[in-house]
Amino acid sequence: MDFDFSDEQLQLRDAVQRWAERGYPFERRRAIATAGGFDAGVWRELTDLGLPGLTVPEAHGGMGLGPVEAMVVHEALGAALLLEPLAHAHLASTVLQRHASAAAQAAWLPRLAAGELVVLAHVEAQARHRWDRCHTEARHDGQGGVRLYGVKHVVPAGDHAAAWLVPAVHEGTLALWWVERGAPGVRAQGYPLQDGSRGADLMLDGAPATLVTRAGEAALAWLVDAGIALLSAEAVGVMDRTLALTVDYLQTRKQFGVPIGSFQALRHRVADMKMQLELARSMAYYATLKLGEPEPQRRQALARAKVQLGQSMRYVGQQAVQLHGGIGVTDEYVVSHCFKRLTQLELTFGDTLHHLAEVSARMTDDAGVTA
Amino acid sequence: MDFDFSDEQLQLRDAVQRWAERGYPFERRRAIATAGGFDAGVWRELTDLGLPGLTVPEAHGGMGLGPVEAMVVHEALGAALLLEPLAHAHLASTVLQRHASAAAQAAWLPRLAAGELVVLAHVEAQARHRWDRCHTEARHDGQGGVRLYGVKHVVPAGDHAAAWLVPAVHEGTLALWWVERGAPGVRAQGYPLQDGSRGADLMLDGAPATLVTRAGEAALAWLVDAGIALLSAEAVGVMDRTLALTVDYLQTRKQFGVPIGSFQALRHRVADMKMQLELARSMAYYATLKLGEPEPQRRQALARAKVQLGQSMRYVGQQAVQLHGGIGVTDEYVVSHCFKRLTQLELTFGDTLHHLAEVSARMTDDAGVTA
Amino acid sequence: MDLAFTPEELAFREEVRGWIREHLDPALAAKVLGGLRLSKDDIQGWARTLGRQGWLAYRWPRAFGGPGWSVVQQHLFDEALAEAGAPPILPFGPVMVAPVIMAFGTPEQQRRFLPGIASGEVWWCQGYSEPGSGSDLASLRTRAERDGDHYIVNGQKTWTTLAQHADWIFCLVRTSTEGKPQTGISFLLIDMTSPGITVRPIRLLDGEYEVNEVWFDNVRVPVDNLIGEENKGWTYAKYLLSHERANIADVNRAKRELKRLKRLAQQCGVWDDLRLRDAIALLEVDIVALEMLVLRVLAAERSGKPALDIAALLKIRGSEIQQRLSELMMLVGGPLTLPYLEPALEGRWEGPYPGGDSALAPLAPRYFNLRKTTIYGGSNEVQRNIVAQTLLG
Amino acid sequence: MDLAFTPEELAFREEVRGWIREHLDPALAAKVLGGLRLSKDDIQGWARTLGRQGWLAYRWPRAFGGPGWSVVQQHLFDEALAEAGAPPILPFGPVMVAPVIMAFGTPEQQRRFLPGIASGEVWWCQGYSEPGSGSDLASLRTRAERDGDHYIVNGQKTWTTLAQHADWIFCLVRTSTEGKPQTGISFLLIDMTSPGITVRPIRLLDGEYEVNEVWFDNVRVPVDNLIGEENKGWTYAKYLLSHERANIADVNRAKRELKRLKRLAQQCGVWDDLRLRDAIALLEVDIVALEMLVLRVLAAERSGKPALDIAALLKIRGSEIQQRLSELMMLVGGPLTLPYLEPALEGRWEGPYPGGDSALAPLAPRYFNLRKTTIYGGSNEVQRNIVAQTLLG
Repeated sequence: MDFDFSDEQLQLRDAVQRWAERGYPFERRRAIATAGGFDAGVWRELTDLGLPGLTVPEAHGGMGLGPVEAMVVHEALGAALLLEPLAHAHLASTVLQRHASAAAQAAWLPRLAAGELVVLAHVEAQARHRWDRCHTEARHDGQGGVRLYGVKHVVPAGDHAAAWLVPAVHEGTLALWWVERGAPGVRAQGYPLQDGSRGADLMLDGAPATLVTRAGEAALAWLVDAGIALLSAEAVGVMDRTLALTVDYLQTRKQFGVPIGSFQALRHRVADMKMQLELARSMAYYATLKLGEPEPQRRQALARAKVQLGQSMRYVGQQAVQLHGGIGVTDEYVVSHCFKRLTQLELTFGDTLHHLAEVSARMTDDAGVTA
Repeated sequence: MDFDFSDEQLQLRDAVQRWAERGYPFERRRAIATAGGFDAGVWRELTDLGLPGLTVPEAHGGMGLGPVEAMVVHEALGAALLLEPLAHAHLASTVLQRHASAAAQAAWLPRLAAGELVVLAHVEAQARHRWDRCHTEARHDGQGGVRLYGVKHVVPAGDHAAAWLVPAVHEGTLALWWVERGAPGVRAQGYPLQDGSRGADLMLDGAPATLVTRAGEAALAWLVDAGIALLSAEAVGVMDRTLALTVDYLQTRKQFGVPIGSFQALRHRVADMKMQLELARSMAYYATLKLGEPEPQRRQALARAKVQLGQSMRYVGQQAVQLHGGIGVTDEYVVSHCFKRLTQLELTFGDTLHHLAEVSARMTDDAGVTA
Repeated sequence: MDLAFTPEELAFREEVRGWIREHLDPALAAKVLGGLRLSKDDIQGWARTLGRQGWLAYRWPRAFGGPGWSVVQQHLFDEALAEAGAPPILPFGPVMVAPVIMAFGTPEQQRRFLPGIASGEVWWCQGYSEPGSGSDLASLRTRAERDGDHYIVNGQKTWTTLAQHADWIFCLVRTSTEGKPQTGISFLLIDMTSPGITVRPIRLLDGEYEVNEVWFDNVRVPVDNLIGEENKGWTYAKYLLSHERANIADVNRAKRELKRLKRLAQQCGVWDDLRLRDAIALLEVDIVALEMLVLRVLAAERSGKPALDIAALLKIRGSEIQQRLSELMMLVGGPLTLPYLEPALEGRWEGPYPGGDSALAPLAPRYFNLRKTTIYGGSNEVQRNIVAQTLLG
Repeated sequence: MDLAFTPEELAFREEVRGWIREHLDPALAAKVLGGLRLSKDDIQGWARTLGRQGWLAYRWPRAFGGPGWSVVQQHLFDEALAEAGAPPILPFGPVMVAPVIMAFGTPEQQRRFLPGIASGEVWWCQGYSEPGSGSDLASLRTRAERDGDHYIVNGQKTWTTLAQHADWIFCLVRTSTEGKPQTGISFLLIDMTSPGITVRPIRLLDGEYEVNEVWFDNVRVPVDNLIGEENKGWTYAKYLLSHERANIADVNRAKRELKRLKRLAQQCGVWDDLRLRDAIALLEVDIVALEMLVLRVLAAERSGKPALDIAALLKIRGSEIQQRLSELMMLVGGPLTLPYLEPALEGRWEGPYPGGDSALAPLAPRYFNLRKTTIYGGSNEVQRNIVAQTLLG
């Protein structure tokens, strides 16, 4: 049992933090959001840091690092409110390593490491948080290939991606497919999302697709769980910054001749924010460290994590805005962007009630982290 | 729309409050609780005030008053933390008027008005808050009569009652029966309840019973709803006193050289208690005024009321103890008795989750008190 | 004790409902019921329609040109407006400045200002908050110095709602620095077209421009525009604050939004999801309890007895319920509430919407926007201070 | 980063589990696991059993006769005790006064007092709170005046847990009224058999006698019983308060009680009731998160890095979870938790129990009793003050 970071992990964190502080100030983020929510220049800088290839094996040109390193990176980038969907690079990398053939890995993983953007496109209409309710179909094209028909929504930076990982039902089974940008029958329609980042509808009308794995359910289950772990780390970064902003504001802002941080009711609210942050951080560790468990234990653990994170994000975000007062609801000040980011993360990879239902359904006689 | 009390109602309230202040101080209540939880002397005094016959028609020797007067009385007695189950006198009176034959009413109502204690015995094992899960059976005795077999629990002052209203299944249908004290096959085993009042197991082993009504489901539904209305009024009285005690304590108790009522975090807690009290009071009015509606609307309204009351009682009770600190968890000081009373009322006639399920199941497109 | 309205009250309600059906453009009502952004014309057009009927100033006594309705009638009218999807009546003119002019203005001021408010022709905004004074309003620093028949006003107001559309602003200004901060404040009406006024809209977190910064740079205001006495403005402001009671809870809008939440739950296929359904049921109970609280206040006012002193409770509960309604709507909508498409927020979306249902578009922005309700009009922390003060001293 | 215990740690856990299985009377464990009242003998008998093994003082270093376990071993031992249903180890001797004696006592005091604590022979209680000083501990007024080789102690303590069974009490007493209130306090050990001591048990809301009032009327205490220096007692008390860390959350007992809650839900037929089940699931998440927080603190302590400064968070969260567990148990039990039958609370019930299941008997009293957890040991309000102070200054 050990929750210390290694020196290498700390160095990685410092490098990412340094980049974020210098390279991703709030003003640049605002400009990117205004311009649409995704910046190719930022993505190149992240690539220069090696981050899209963080979890790609060294043999394929990546850094060959694992989930703890990914957590460290995403926490630091969460604090910077990064708009670009770096998490999806790791999701793609790990799902390919778990599920794709050696040949496919050799073809695709180097592209990830080189900074080609690959994102998961799994959100559909009428499904809410149920990724298994998939209406996209994969049909034989009669020439030995397979083509996809369907629409995916809220695909992160989906109109900037070089390729997409797409769940689609093939012969009655959910499978995972690789779709290339520029292929016929593929169209991505981009739009901004609530937090300023970029989303897209991915419209597949006979899009040629390469099979990643027929075990689509298992692959998607992995993607959601790994996504929750990364999201949890990111959320901790956002909340850390949100709390720091709030503490700073309460120490600075005066009313009735004293800093408002002297009012006990507000002080206790800050204490409760700290509580939610530390519970969330604890569960972000838990999420990351449980990713390697067999599926049922992993799913139980990641559902638990998302329930805690969801509650923490809502509380910290709402209270930060409330304690800031008027300035908290403006677009001009950073705290409302933290709040919106936290809200969007709450709705990503299943919301709190969705995962509470999972925890509830999977509940056993047992209890606790250690049996 | 009118929420004022009439002069007569105010006089009634004053009379009950006067009795409570002079006749039912905390010391007497404590002595009664220690002695078992029911005092025949108190019951006689309540009878002298005409209270058991409050809702019995004047033709049968009662005061002929209605649910608003019952509310007024029960709020006042709630503040006194009355141990004796006066609510059951009103439940018996109204259910007989709604469901019993004229002859039965002529036989039984005067006895209620004269102060004979009649209580509802409807709680069974393995049923929790589902009064319709009734395992007590009513069987023909072969001599034209009917005898009951079963056990009822937590019957208020059940071992002091002159008669019991007992739901039992007869020929596949839930019916309501009248069982007399002293009849063969009837045994009541008394015990104290958590709040100091008296409960009993009522054991029926071939107890002769007189039919009140074959429409047992409707009668029980009425009893539960009318019980919730009375309980709500009583709870408002308890909470009113609980808040007053808490305010008084915060103004008096000093720490760090100042009254603890000067600490903002505690002040806001008191504000939230006041909120819960006023919401509860509003819903107690609503409960009482909706009793006359047809069954579906009545059930919906009373379920809503109990959900609000349940939440208010829990919050006010818990916070009162917390704000009192150590003295709040002693048996010696009155506030813990308020808390226990509120807890017991929360578990009576269906708890909050039970009635939330009812509200949820009966939810329509509509909203609000007035359409 | 009685929960029912009188037959006369019910007849009144039917009458106003009928009138609203006749006069409210269904397309406009659909925007309101769908939570879309409203334009200046949407709001002012409807205000003028009401004004022509003499109902914009529906809380005013007859003596000042109001309909002279009882508090219950006012409530029923408000309910009818809300359920029909009428655009909101902005309170700054008819509800806020008008009662002050009625109570403390000269007959000349009353003749000059009240008709434009009642007709909906003149758009008012409120100049109270300043960058340094939020909850601590009395610390305001915008100053008005006497110069002959004029005040010269200098300073800055902020959070000024919809000032970008306003013709007039009523301001608290400092006319003296002696004594307690409260004693040197005056209540001044200022023409927004006066030279020296600059308005900067502030973009809010949902992308709307709803509040503004307003700068005063040597703005000349005739002394005729002073309400009441110099340095007594704090008294008038407190009168104004105490004037609004039951409506502060906004329960009629909460009822309408609850219906919308239920419709959304059906549309999104989660009406039978026990967890979301229970959350809605709990909120239904909250709203019924709030409405009962409001009705108690109304009944007390109508019966002429001392009104229940629970305005602060109404503000706290009403705002929390509004927030929870918007939160649940967003949760019901799920991940498809994430696209932020401004045309869809204004009802101008064409073509297929992500996920197929553009009704989801306003849900997240509304959730974001309504965080303001526990902040403005005296934050809920200040309201809890008030409640506690009443109880504990 | 690693969530697993080492093989050595796991082997240690198996060893202590095995030992507990051998030495803990199943009837006694059943009382604990059923939430029944424990007698003095139940508690002290088990303490002596642990004492004979050298494990009562399981957090002590070897130098003072402890086993010298790592913080992780201590945690695993605590977990094994909790899950097996061992009676609680009262903290007053081994966890509270002993570390103070180790740190500030003379070698003579250490020889005199520590063995009796480690063996479980001597029952200690804590004399801190007074009627006028709860959260404001420094305002205490019990005074000790020097008279030759003795102090003469006069005053009153209250909320003294299980003082009715105690052999010794460690007290904060006032030896000076000069300077700040904190500066005139001394730390004194007092023999409970001393003439002039009166103990009055206070009946608590659940009917138990768990705390007491203790009066001191000219009680003569040898100066040898003073710990450290006169007037420095506040320093030692603060040391004591800072000594307890991870265990303050009581997460191992929470895990055990969660299992009990789940068993009760099955017994009462509500394991498949979605609403109660979700409430239990939410609490399961709370407990996992609390355990992770505790494990982080342990790991930080073990690695010798500056410990996470979150003891106050552990106290707040741990106590709230204990309360919620007891609340849900009562709600699961339903109306049949209402009979208050004292024999059943002590495991002495005979014959049929109302509703058939005497396991429901302790649920409501436990719910009542545990309201104390957010009050004692520094109320949760005080804990939130501490957290805020760390963040905001």
